[in-house]
Amino acid sequence: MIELFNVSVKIDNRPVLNDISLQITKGEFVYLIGKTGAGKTTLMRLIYMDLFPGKGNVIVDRHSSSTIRRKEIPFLRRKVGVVFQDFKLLPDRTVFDNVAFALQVIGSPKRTIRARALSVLTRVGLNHKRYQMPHHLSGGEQQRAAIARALVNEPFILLADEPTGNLDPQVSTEILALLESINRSGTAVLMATHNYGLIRQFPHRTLLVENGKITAGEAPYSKT
Amino acid sequence: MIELFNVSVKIDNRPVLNDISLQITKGEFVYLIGKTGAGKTTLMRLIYMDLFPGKGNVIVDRHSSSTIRRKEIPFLRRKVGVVFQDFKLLPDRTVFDNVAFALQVIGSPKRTIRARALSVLTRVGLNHKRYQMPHHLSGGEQQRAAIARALVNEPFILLADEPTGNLDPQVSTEILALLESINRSGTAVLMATHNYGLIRQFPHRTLLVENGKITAGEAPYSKT
Amino acid sequence: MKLLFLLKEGFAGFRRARLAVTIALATITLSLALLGLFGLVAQNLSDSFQRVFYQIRLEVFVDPSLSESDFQTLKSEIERIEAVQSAEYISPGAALQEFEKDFGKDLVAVLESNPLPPSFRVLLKTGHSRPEAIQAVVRRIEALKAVDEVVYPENLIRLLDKYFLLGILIAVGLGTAIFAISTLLIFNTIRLAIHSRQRVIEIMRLVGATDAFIKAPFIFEGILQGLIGGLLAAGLLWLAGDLVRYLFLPGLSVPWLYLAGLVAVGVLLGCIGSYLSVGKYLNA
Amino acid sequence: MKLLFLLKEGFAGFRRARLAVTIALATITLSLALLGLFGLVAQNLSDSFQRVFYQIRLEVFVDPSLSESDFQTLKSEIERIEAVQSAEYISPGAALQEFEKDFGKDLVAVLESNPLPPSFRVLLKTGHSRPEAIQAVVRRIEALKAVDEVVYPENLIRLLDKYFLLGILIAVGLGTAIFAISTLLIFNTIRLAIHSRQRVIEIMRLVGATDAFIKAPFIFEGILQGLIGGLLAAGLLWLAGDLVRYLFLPGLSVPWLYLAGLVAVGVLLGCIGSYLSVGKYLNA
Ligand SMILES: Nc1ncnc2c1ncn2[C@@H]1O[C@H](COP(=O)(O)OP(=O)(O)OP(=O)(O)O)[C@@H](O)[C@H]1O
Ligand SMILES: Nc1ncnc2c1ncn2[C@@H]1O[C@H](COP(=O)(O)OP(=O)(O)OP(=O)(O)O)[C@@H](O)[C@H]1O
Ligand SMILES: [Mg+2]
Ligand SMILES: [Mg+2]
Repeated sequence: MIELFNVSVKIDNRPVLNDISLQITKGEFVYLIGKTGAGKTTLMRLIYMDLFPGKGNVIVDRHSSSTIRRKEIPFLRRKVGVVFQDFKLLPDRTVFDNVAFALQVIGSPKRTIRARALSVLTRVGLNHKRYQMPHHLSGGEQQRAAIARALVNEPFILLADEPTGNLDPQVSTEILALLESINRSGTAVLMATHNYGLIRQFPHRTLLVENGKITAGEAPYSKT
Repeated sequence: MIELFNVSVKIDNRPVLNDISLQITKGEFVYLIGKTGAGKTTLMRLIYMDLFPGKGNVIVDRHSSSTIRRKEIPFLRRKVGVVFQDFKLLPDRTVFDNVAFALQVIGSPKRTIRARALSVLTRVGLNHKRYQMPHHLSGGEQQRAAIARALVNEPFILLADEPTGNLDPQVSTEILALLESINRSGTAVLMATHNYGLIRQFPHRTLLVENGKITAGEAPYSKT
Repeated sequence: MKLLFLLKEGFAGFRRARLAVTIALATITLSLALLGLFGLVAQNLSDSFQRVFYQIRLEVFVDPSLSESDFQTLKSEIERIEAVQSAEYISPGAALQEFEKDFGKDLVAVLESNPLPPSFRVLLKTGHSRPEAIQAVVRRIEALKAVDEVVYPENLIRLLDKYFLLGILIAVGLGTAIFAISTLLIFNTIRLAIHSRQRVIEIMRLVGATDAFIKAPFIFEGILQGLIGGLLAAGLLWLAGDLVRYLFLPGLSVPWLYLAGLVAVGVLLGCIGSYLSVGKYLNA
Repeated sequence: MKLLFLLKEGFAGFRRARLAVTIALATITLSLALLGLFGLVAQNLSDSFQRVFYQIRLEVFVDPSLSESDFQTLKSEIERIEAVQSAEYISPGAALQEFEKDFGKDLVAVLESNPLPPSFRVLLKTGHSRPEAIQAVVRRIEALKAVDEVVYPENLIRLLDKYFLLGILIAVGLGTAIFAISTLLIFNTIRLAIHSRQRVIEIMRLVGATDAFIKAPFIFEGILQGLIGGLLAAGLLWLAGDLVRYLFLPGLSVPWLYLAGLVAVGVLLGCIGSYLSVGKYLNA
C-alpha cells in the first residue's frame, strides 16, 4: 500500500535519504526511530508528497510520485492523516473548526461534520477546549488537536510525527491506546517517536533511520 | 532569588494557578512536572513576566511583579534564559543570527557575539547548521537552537519548557548533562518535562503542578 | 461547494485576519474614492468649461435695406440650421450702444451717422465648438442671401480648442495614471492581506484541500472587499458632492450611474486581485 | 546602538520580509508618483493659464492733437508704472486696419474719415491679473494727462478670474485629497508590512529587547523605503516629464527642487508611518 523503491532525497545538495526501499502494508503499525535530524520527518513528507524523491519512486495507494499530477495531490492527502511535528493548526480558527476543516475539505455534510468532530475531540480528551483558539492552548493540548484533525476523516494511513512529544506519560499512553484501536479497525499507522519506553509498552515493527538508510531496528534500552 | 507569594492566575476567567507560594534559590536545579495543561508554561510566563498574577506577587531577582515598570521588563528578561516550548525562533534569520540576537540585545561587541554564539552552538551540537533558516531544520535541531539562544548570554536562571520533547534519548541526555554543567557554574535551572526517565537519571528537586497547586513531587515510576 | 459555505467563509475572513482585511478595505475605499473624485472633477470641469466658454456666438451682419418681414424670414432661416440655438436681431442703434461701451463715448461722438449695419447675434448649441464645425455653420449662414458677413473670434476659438484638447489629453493621462496606480495599490494590499495568511493556505494544502476549495473563499472575500470598498467610496463621494454643492458649486453633478460604475470597478478589482494573489501562493 | 548596526538591520529587513517590503515600497513609489504628478500638472496648468490668458492688454486712447515727442513722453510715463510691461503706439491708420479686420470692409467703406483716435496697446506684466490690480493700473494711466480713456475687457477678466480662483480651489481640494489618501495608503501598507512581522517583534520582546532596540531598525527601514520610493517616484516623474515634453508640451517644467521635495515627503512619511506602526505592536 505504501512502497518506496530505491528512493534518494537530497535537500540543499546534502543527501538526507539514500537509496531506500520500504514497504508498509495495509493495517500495519510501524514505528520510526532515529536521531534528531536523521530524516524521519523527511520520510513522512515523501509519503504525503510534500517532497518528491530525487531518485526512485514512492507509491501511496494508487498514486506514484513519478506520475502523480499536481491536481491529484489533495485527493491523496485526504487518505493520509498527518500529525505534524509542529502541529500546523490553522491559527485563525478554533480547535473545532480546525478539526472540522479536514471534513469540509472532503465535502461532508454539516451534520456529519459536527458529529464526527465532536466524537474525535472527545476521544483525544479535548472536547472542553473545542472553542479555544490554538494559541490559547498548552503545548500538549495543541498536539492533541493535531491528532484529532488527523484522525477525523478516517484516513487509510496515519502518519504521526512524534505525536507524544508534548504529552505527559499518562496522556501519551492513552493516545497510543487510541492509535492502536484505530489501527485495529484497519488504518495503518507510521509513528515517528523518540519515546522508546512507549515502543516497549506497545511493541510493533520498528524502523531505524540512520545515515540516510532505513533498517529494521529495535528500541534501545537506554536508561530514559 | 525567585519567589512566588500566594500567586493566583486566572486565564479567561478560569483559574489556572491557585494561591501558590514557591521559592527557587540561586543555583538550584528544579524540575516541573504535571499533566498536559496543568499550568507549567503558565508558571514560567509568570517568571519572565509575560503574564502577571491576578493575586499575589512574583519576585525575580530584584524585580517584583506588582511594582515592575514596563520599561524594566526587557532588563529582567535578559537575566532569564527561556527555552520556549514552541521554540519561538525568529523565522526571518539564520540559527546563528537567532543566537546572536540575544547578545545584540544586551549590546555585546561584535567579536564577543561571534565567539560566544559559535561556542554555544557547538555545545548543543548545531554548529554545522548555523547558517540554516529555522524552518529548514528538523524539530530537534530547532529545539537545540532554542536552547543555544537561552544559554548564550549566561542568564542567572534558565527556564526550559520541555526542552527535550523533540530530542532523541541520546541527545536528551547530552542536553541534560549540559544543563547540569551550566547549573554547577551557578545558573539556576527550572525545567518542565514529561520525561520521568530523565528525572530519575539526573535527580533534582521536583515540583508537581496539579489542580492549580504546586507540591513537592516525585517522578512516578510509570512504565514509559 | 455551497454558496452558503462560501458566504460564511468569505465573511469569516474579515474576522480571521482583521487588520489585513481592514487595511485592504481601506486601500480599496481610498483608491476608488480618489479615482472617482478625479473622474467627477474632470467631468464637471469639462461640462462647465463647455457651458461657459463654448457657447459660440457669431455676429451676422446683414443688408441694411431689408424690410422687417425679411428680417423675420432670415431669422427663421438661420434658426433652421441644426447647430444654431437662437438668433437675436440687433438693430444698428443697439449695436451702436454696445460699440460705445467698448470703444468710449468720444469715438462715437466723432461719428456723423451710425455706420453700423443691422445684425443677428447667433448662439450655437453647446457641443458645436470645434473650429471646423463652426466654419461649416458660418459657411451655411454666409450662403443665405441678404447676409453680408459673419464675424466671430476665430483665433480665440482655435486657441481655446487647442487648450481644451490639451486639457482632455492631460485629464485622460492623469486619469489613466490614477486608475493604473489605484489598481496596483489595490492588488498590492490584497496580495499582502493574503500573504499574511500564507501559512493558513499552506496548511490547507497539506490537509488535502483542492486549489479551488482554498481559492473560492479568498476570491469571495476579495469581491466582498471590493463591494464594500466601492460602496464606501461612492458614499464618500456622494457626501463630498453634497458638501461642495452646498458650499460653492451648486451646479455640481454626481450621477448615480457613475457611482454604481465605481462600485463595479471595486468588485472587479477585488475579484481579480484576490484571484491573482491566491494563485501565487497555490502555485508556489 | 551603532549606526552601522542600524544600517545593516534596516537593509536586512528588505531581505527578511521581501514581499511585504516590496509592496510597501511599491505603494510609496506609486502614491508619491501620483501626488507628484498631480502637483506638476496643477503647477504647469496654472503657469500656462497665466501665460496665455492672463497677459492683460489695455487699450489707452489718447488725445489726437499730441505731438510725436509727447507720444514718446507718454509712452515712457506709462511704461514707468511698475505693473506695465510694454506700451506700443498704435496710429489711427493701424487702428483702422484692425477695425476693418474685425468688422468687415463694408463698414469701413461707409466711413467718411478715420474716426479712430491714436492709442497705446499696454501689456501688463504676468501676475498682474486680479481685477482689482488691473483697476489700480487703469486708474493710474487715466490720471496721466493727454489720456482720454482706458478700455479693457473687464467683464471677461472678472469671469476668468472667478474661474481661475475656482480652479485653484479645485486643485487645492484635489491635491489635499490625494495627499491625505497617499499618506493613509502609505501608512497602511507600512503597517501591514510590519504586521507581517508581528511574531518577530513579539519574540524580540520575549528575548529581552527594549522597545527602542526593536523600533530603531523598523524606523530606519521605513526611512529607507521612503527614500527609495521617493527617488523612484521622482525618477518616474522625470522620465514622464521628458516624454511629455518631447511629445507635445515643450514648455513643461519639472523642477529639481520639486522632485527633491517629493523625496523628502517620502522619507517623512516612511519615518512617521513606521514609527506609528511599530508602536502599535510594542504597546499591545
Ligand atoms: N527545508 C529544508 N531545507 C534544508 N534542510 C532541511 C530541510 N528540511 C530538513 N532539512 C534537513 O534534513 C535533515 C533531516 O531532517 P528531518 O526533519 O527529516 O529530521 P527528523 O528525523 O525528523 O529529526 P527530528 O527528530 O529532529 O524531528 C536535517 O538535517 C535537516 O536539517
Ligand atoms: N492565552 C490563553 N488563553 C486561554 N487559555 C490559556 C491560555 N494559555 C494557557 N491557557 C490554558 O491554561 C491552562 C494551562 O496551560 P499551560 O500552557 O500552562 O499548560 P502546561 O502545563 O504547560 O501544559 P503542556 O504540558 O501541555 O505544555 C491550559 O488549560 C490552557 O488551555
Ligand atoms: Mg522530525
Ligand atoms: Mg506547556
